[in-house]
Amino acid sequence: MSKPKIAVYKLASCSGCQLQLVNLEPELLDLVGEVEIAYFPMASRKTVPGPYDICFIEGSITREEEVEVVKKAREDCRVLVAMGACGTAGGPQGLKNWARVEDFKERVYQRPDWIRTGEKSLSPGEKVKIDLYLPGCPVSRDQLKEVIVAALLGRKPYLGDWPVCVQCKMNNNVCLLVASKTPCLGPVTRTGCGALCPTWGRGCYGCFGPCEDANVASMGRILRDLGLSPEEIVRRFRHVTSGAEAFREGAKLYEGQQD
Amino acid sequence: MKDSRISVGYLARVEGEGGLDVVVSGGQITDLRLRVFEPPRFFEGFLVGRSYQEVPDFVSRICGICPVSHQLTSILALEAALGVEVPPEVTALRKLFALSQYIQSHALHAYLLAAPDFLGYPSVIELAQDHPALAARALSLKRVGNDLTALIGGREVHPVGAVVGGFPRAPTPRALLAIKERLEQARGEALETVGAIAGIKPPEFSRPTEFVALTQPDQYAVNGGRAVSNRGLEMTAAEYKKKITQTQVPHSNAYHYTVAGRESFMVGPLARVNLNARSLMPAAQEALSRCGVAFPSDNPFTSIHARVIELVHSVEECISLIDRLAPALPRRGGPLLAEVKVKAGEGAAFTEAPRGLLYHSYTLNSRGLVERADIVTPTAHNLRRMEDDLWQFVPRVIDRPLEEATLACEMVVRNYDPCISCATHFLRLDVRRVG
Amino acid sequence: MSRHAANPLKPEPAVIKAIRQETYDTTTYTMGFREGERANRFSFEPGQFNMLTLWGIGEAAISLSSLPGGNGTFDHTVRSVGDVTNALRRLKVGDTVWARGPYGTPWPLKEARGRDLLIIAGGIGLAPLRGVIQAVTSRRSDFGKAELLYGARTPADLLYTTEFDDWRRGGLSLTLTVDAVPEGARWEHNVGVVTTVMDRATVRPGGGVVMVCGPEIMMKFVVKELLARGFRPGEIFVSLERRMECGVRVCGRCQFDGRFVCRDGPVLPYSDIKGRVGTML
Amino acid sequence: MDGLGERATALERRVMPEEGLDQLVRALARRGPVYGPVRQDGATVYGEVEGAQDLDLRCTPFTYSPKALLHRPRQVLFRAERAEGFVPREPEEDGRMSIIGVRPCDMSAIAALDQVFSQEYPDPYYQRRRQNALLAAVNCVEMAEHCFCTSMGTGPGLAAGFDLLLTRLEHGWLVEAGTEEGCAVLKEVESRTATDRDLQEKEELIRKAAAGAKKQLQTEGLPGLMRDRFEDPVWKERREECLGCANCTSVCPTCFCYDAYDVVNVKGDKVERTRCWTGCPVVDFARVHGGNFRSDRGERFKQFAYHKLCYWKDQFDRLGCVGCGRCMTWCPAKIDIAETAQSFRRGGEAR
Ligand SMILES: Cc1cc2nc3c(=O)[nH]c(=O)nc-3n(C[C@H](O)[C@H](O)[C@H](O)COP(=O)(O)OP(=O)(O)OC[C@H]3O[C@@H](n4cnc5c(N)ncnc54)[C@H](O)[C@@H]3O)c2cc1C
Ligand code: SF4
Ligand code: SF4
Ligand code: SF4
Repeated sequence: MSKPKIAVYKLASCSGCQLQLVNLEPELLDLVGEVEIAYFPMASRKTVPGPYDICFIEGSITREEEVEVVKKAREDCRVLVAMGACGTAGGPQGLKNWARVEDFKERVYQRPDWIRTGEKSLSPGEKVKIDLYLPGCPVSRDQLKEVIVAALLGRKPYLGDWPVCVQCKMNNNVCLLVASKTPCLGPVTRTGCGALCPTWGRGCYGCFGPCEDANVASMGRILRDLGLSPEEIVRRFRHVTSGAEAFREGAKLYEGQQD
Repeated sequence: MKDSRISVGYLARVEGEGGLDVVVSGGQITDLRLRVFEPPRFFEGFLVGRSYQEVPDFVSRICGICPVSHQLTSILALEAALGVEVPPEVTALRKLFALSQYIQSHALHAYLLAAPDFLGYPSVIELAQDHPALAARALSLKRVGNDLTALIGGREVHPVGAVVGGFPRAPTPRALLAIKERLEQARGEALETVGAIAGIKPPEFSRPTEFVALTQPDQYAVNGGRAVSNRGLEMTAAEYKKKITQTQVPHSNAYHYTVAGRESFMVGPLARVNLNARSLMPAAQEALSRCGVAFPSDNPFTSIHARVIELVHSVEECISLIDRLAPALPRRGGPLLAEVKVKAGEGAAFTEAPRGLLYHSYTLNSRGLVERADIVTPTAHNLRRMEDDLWQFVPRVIDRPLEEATLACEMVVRNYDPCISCATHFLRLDVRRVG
Repeated sequence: MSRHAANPLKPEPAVIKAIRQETYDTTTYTMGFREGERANRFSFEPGQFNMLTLWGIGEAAISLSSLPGGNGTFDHTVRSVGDVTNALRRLKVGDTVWARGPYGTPWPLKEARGRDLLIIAGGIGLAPLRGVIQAVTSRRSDFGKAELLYGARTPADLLYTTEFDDWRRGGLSLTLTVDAVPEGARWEHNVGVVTTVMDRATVRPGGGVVMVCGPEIMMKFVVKELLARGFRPGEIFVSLERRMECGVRVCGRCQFDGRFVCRDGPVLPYSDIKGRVGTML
Repeated sequence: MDGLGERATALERRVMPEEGLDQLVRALARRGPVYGPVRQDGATVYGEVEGAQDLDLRCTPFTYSPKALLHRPRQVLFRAERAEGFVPREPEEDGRMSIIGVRPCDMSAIAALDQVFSQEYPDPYYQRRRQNALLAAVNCVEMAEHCFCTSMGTGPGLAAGFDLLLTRLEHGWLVEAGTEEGCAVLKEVESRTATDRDLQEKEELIRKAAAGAKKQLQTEGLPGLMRDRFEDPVWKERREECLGCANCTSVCPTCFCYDAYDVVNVKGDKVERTRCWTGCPVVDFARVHGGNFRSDRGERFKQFAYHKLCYWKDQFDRLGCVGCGRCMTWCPAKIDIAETAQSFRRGGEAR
């Protein structure tokens, strides 16, 4: 039996998620023994034609051409995995969805007319069917490995969609939200990061996106009780996963509200 | 190859999306473009209106390969704007943080991106089959760098441990000393890397270049300092816009930069080693004399030599930083933070990212919200130089078979270890006030 | 604290001796433990279950779907719905599965002795009852009436169809029904959910035991009908399904009200469920 | 384990000076690692301690329970390798350890966990940690805002079950040893025999602490009352507030539920069967093929409240709540199950 083929595509992104694949160092050589890296421009000049067994797609769609990349990826691949905050919720560049792109271009470029970019930053799932979303900014190495291992074994990956708080307590962290009134999105954010921010002494900023059934209304009230202004609450929900539905909802609850 | 076209649709083994087009007609290059089609992500745009506290987390996302550099540069610029003074432990820990990323990034480039070119493989995967020990060394070096980044910042990509003012949770002395043992092992691996590179003869391609790098009197400059060049440029971050000129070209989503009134310039490891060799750690200076190349060097193909010299330096300096830091840190970790008072202000900062000079500058309003953000990355600084190199280099390979010529051109680009995602985030020009 | 038995979470190797495809998504495996005294004699009662492990895939609770066989063999009938159940399908005769058990409460076969027996099953819910049917048909004289009402989604979803004739010969009366008959399929029996054939049962309240197993929503309506027909809660037994990680009352996942389904169940008299919260019943 | 006013079942009672605590910790440290409450980020969590200077033995609402030391948040159950035919191997046993600073309510919680993990099929992982642990408890001489141990009969004084029991007197520490091992440790510490006055002082301190209880939950007939109020509108309010974050179950010293999964290496030839904490507030908790028995957040939260204050009685013939107040202290939404249950007594509604 030939080895399963893996492809890695990139759209608008920072490449951090792809790098996490390379960061699997301890098992990287084992990995290339088990799978064929068929298309991965960041790591290899070699291109093996599809179809591919697993395809990771990093980044969000910001231009027409990228829609084509996404469609091709869908055609070429058996299992299509959208990675990262970009691939699951539009990424940091998704923040432009709440502003006028022309403003941004003018702010950033002398000749905005030479810049080619679309109005919105969309996650690939808005254009094609995605088989698995792997959130995180960047995706966690352990989860990335689990996705590959699970695909090789023919089972679902064990990712855990529960809130960051669950992991935070397993880490024996003191809850910063309660003990020091530090704004923290842990209760509504999906874990996978290992409860990183609270473990490193700061509030979670939601880079893995919302957990299942996130109660953003209650979270918003808690932040308000801590003294955050509506504008600050909107900013918290509109971070690198601003495109995720629950966080969109959370932001909407406070958008345009006065102090 | 009288009339032909070298076209690399998608440059492999570089970070981000770029391509290359060279049109040769009658034996002459008639057109040459290094296209950057990595879509722009408008970081400077959406940073406006965000709190200074959020900036390091956002700018990190400009680049997954050098997130630490972006975070630290923004922190230094914001601290300049807010007038924050940090204790020496914070400064030392920041340098350790930055160097950890040098180890990771340089090992990645030397072994995974560049070595396959020199040894004739499409990627490290094929290379690993013939040279397993070499691959194992590469990965072990990279992992030490990554683990040190993660120890300080939580994870290797987009770490969370550094904020304006310092570190909310410094690593424990015990954890630092544990990783120091691994760095001591890495020292040997870094030296072996120099040995391996010394055996590689770079293509002959020397050309006069203006090299720009940070310098500090007492150490190998990484975070902060003055930028200087071998042609007499000297500037602080605050003077950057007076001394560096920026132009936009239609074929690229990235700006081009020149020294005001002069030509393109080069930043990165080669510039640093050329200008600051005397500040390298002794072991790195030793290695320098054995690496098969004489520095200062005008040959861009010797960038890889400079990079592995810096690998040795970084490992060495990390060890010595840990020796200094460990006794000064609290036993159970805990915060290492200077007080931050929010006020309006403007600040700029330079750091040396693994790929070279990185510039951030911000204006904050009285609520600590960003009014203006400027970010210029090393790859952006180098882009014009890369094109210039290609104009010079292509005629030498123009008579070789297309395949070979294309690979040679790609190698010219990979010398710079370009980070294209980084390069597509640029200066804003008109200052518009918000908030 | 001093009882220090062998690790109850540790599975033991069992070898697959035979595989029979029941339907497009359901398979019966006959297995036997590979080592130890249980290799030749594995005792359990119908209604109980094992936890089956495939290393690297996970563990799942699966009912024993037979009476103890000769040479210590036992059957599992498995519908592929997830990780372990799908991976099982990839195995061949001679392959090893890791198992621990038997766990849980059995069907009240002893109590049913000498009494009428009404079995109502839906879909894969027939699997845990097959052992009961084997017991009844092989010791027919021990019981009064024996009736099975069995419903599935379509004719293609019916389990154990090749055994139906044996069961009939063994004195079991069978009433079959399906929710729907796809075009072109042959079907001579009832169409409709299982409650639509409940009138055909002749077992009456007071004289017998009713055993019900199927999706919880199906059991809800069946129990409702039974109660309406005058069956007492103590005569009705159901088998519940819950998420289980341990099977031995520690992982907490199978709780409803004050019960652990893995140990207090899976087979429970309805009288023990009635009025409790946390089930549909 | 009702300690109030009762005489502790001690083999030996001694009083050590203030500095004795440090000697005690060091004596314990000679037997293995010592864990105790240490300050961290404005609260106390169980961490490894080297001497008395690391310890914070005050009773504050911000103290985590020692549950994690016995029922590990993450525990490898088996390692299995293809090369060995996947015969599962249990991880190496941990050695002797001491836990110091265990509160009376937590001692009651440990007794509850002992019950959970030593039923028909005793759980060897918990049992090993438990048997390896020397428990040095400490009586409470003050009660924090959310404590209601007096209602649950679990504190503020402890009567039995300890190896060592400390009480902070005005001058020094009263140390009682409940086991031979406790006595042996006590021998390594400078101390004098306790007098009747010392014991009276202890009783008095505990009585005073109990009198200071700010919170109450009447437990008589509580399970029945809870059942009657299963559909009470107050649960709808809780549904809106609850985040489903499982902080309550994580900090609760008696919550024991877990999830199990296999961690596999890239080559697929090494497997670690692992279990980790989970709790009923998590969406995934009751998911099965074809649905979820508690897909509604409100039902999930109720499972927590009802398990503690109602179902546990059926399961283990006691309540699952020891009155430590942690779930309400650490709930970001400040949901207070005790106050909710107590409000049923008043017929009214409250948090
Ligand atoms: C006492 C008892 C006896 C049983 N007897 C039998 C039997 O005889 N035969 C039989 O076939 N089954 C039986 N079952 C059912 C069987 O145990 C379950 O179906 C079990 O989950 C199958 O394990 P699995 O690993 O194959 O599926 P899993 O991978 O656990 O998946 C089970 C189902 O849950 C869904 N699921 C899991 N996680 C998620 C998620 N995060 N999001 C969405 N959906 C999810 C899956 O899609 C699937 O539908 C019994 C159950 C019990 C409790
Ligand atoms: S999700 Fe984050 S880490 Fe991943 S590519 Fe996007 S910005 Fe980078
Ligand atoms: S009750 Fe509180 S702590 Fe528990 S899950 Fe709900 S919000 Fe979280
Ligand atoms: S239910 Fe709350 S108060 Fe009761 S023992 Fe658990 S955490 Fe403590």
